[in-house]
Amino acid sequence: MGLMNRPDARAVTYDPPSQDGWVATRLDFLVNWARANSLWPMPFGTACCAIEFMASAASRFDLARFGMERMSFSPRQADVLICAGRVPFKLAPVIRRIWQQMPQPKWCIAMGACASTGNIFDNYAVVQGIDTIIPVDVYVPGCPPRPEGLMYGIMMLQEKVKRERMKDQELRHEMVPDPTSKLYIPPSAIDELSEPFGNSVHQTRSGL
Amino acid sequence: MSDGFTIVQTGTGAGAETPATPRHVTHRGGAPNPSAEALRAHFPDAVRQVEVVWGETSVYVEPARVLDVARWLHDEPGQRYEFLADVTAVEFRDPEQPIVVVWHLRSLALRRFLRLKAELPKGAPLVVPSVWPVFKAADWLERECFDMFGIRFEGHPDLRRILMWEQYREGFPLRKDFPLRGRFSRSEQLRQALAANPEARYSMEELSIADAFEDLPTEMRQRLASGPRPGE
Amino acid sequence: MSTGVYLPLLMLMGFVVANAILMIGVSHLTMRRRPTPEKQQAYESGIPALGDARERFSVKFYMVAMLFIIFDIETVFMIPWGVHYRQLSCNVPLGAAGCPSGQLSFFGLGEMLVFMAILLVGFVYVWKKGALRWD
Amino acid sequence: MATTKRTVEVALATSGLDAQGRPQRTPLVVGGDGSAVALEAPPALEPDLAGEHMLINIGPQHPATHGVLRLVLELDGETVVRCIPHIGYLHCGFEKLGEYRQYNQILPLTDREDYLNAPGNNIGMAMGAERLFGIEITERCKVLRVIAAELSRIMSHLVWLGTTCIDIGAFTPFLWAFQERERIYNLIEDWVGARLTPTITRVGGLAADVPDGWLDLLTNFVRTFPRTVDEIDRMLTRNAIWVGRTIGLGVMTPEDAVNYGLSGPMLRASGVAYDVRKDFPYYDYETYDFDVPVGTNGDVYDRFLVRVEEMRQSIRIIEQAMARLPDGPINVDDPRVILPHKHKATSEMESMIHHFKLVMEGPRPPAGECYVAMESPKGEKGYYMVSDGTSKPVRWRIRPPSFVNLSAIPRMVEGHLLSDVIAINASIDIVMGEIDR
Repeated sequence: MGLMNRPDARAVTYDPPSQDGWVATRLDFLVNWARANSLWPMPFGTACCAIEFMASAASRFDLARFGMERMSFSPRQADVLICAGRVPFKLAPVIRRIWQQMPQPKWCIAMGACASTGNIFDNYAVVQGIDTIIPVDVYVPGCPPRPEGLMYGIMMLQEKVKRERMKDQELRHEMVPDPTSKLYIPPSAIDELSEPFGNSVHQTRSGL
Repeated sequence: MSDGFTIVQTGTGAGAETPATPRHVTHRGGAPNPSAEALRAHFPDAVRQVEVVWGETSVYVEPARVLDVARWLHDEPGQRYEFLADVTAVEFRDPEQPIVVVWHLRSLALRRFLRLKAELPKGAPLVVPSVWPVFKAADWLERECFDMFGIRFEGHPDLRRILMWEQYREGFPLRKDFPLRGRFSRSEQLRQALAANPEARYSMEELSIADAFEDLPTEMRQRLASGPRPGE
Repeated sequence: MSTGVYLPLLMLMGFVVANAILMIGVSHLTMRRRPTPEKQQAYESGIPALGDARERFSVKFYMVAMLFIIFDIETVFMIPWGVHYRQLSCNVPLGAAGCPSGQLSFFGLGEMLVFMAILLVGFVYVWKKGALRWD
Repeated sequence: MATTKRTVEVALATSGLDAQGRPQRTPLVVGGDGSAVALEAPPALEPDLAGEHMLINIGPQHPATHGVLRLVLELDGETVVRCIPHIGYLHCGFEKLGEYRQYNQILPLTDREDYLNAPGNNIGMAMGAERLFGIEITERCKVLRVIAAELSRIMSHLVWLGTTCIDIGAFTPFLWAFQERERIYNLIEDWVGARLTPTITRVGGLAADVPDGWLDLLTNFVRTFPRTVDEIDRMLTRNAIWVGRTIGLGVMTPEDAVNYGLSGPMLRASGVAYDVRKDFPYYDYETYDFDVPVGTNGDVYDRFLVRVEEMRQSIRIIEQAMARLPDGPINVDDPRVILPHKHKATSEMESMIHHFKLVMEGPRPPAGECYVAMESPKGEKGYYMVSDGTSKPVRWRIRPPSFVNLSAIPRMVEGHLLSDVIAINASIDIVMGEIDR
């Protein structure tokens, strides 16, 4: 649900029983407004996207305008895990552990093509997208995404936060990985997600 | 606080070449590095062949004698190759060709560049003497070469995997028979990565340091005490 | 009248305590606890921590901490002394700010010097005993 | 053979088990002549007063490790007794990917490997490929590459300066440094279109020629940039906190520095004046007039001074390069490597064949190998390529300077305090992408 294709503002649906009362919506609005405008990022910066993340946090593309200049390097005070950069398999348990140690409510932005889908590193060493490890809310394309691209992703996340309702129960569930395989989505889904696509399908070795 | 070291200039040795941008380098048969002749004279049996490709001299050396050659090049006042730039290996595409271990050496005093090569036939176990006693720089370079190619360096103090995690099962990634996307399926790779048990993140040294040995679960303690050294 | 002076002080203390209790209490009541085994473990840069933090430290750290407390309280005593230094330096109990000429005495200063001398003896003793030696 | 503490240590840890089945370990220290000497308990304190050693992780996710480096430290109180670095947390198989790509496709890989010095890496890789093909590039391309390499050096030193200042506690230089970086980003963006991963070069030439008016922007940058360097210099060089935190830390003697394979500012700060641009020059660097800053104490403070001075020298080189920038083509007109011009490809038969072969197969160098080194901001960056005549290299090896520089960290860190570990680690200017490849 990007910013562009908002539902048609003129059409108004009015169905009192199914919607919350005045108090609940105002409380939701207050809580969501406070959360959306003070998301403390946990910059899980691994590679080139981390440098672009630092550039967007510096003075020209100021992240402070979104209330995000307070970088919390410990998961205990973090709201958003911004995975900036590629995640090799050796780092997979680390990012999984940090995500589990973040208190609810928490969101995740996969910044850059490497974090979203493994990018050009379709090989033995790199996780093909961190959504096979942790649930991701916003994917920011680009290699590295321009600071404006990251901010658009942040604005979409703020939009998502403002749309949450406290009463809907299945929002804040802790991810429970399967005890034996430690995967939180079925292996078939991981294989299908990590299927090579685009140029990396025909990475033939034999030099012509 | 020492009042500072004396500055070591480069190119001060006798016969040091004047620095100039190489122009029109011929493909084969340029002027060989004078050290190659000196090596052939000093180690007639160890030096097999000398070739000059794109202006760089490569000396093929007997694998067993690499440490003596390196020590001689390092200590000999006429050579003074004190800078080890790189230790790596090359595996060619056709299976018969042996794996070549390559050492890049520089003499800062004489401004010379030399490449030592040792051919390891594929049938025999891939073992080469480590040059770590002479060049401390070789420590991690050789560990990476072991991690990527499976070449064991004798005399290396702490030969463990350095880039992959120590319990990495899939083999040696840079070998030509290792598929690009790894041998296992993606979910299997992820499962192994996530399930790497805690002690995989700590080497034996650290466990002994932390005297945390009794904190570990009992079954892990037996495995650690009796199990094979990871990376063996 | 005398309690009037302290009323604002008590109100301030009350407000501070209430504020603290409110902040912790309300968030404690409204929060939904979702403990998971990983969340309970210690965070050590993403790696499972080994060994525990309550190791036995060398004694020199505690020595320095204790000595700091002693000499810090010494400076705390200097503050009220500094405020009333002028009264202490006059034989006559003073209403106004000035001290009538001729009545100047160094009782206040002497009193503090004695206090500091006593602590100086303690400091020299500690120094010679080697408690401050670090390596 | 001189055994050091690690050899004996590991052997002891694996074989010697004491009564309760716990590994027996007597801490050993490298003696003066390299022999292992048992470390007896410090005599001053009674044995039962000695504290136990603590093992902490400055792990992959840490604000001060400049990426995903993990240092396991054994601490006695605050002093570091032993440091065991673990790397590989950003290993993405670059060298394996290189064997599956043509030479022009490898260039984008070099952007992402050492992402602070992307233009510099592209130039190094292109230089290696051109040596493998035996091509001489045009004069204009040579001078433009020198300008791009020096701009990239300034960019990399600015990020190092910013992050090191944050590690040691000063935040404002980070913002000044990134403000200057944004101005260089604008220059490179006008030139090639991308900010951080520009892939400026192609085998045999450049991706694009410099747009007109670009040189005025560059002149403006070159005129105003030294002011910021002086500002940062004035703020830090005689700053009591900065000097107090950096002098005397992580000292490396010249012999050790060369033996451990250090290169670049790390080596020059220890007093060895080795600079690839001066000793094994490329692109006519011997005709440029610039000096190589060399320190004499080999500590963190000297590395800071060397890098700040290097930024000023880069400005001098850029000025001379702009003065001598000739006109003319930027690509060599060798059909084996560079695509022929559009209208020639559609009109002449021979150009069409070249066009087709280049697009389908990519350029194919003759069989051979070459090791090409360039002076990257971290040290001697080498590309060793072995080709067997096909369009994809048999082996594409990167000689990573910060990998070898970092391998000396146990030697530099042991004996210092915990907070010095952060300062020393920052002074090595490590980039994990290049270390783990």
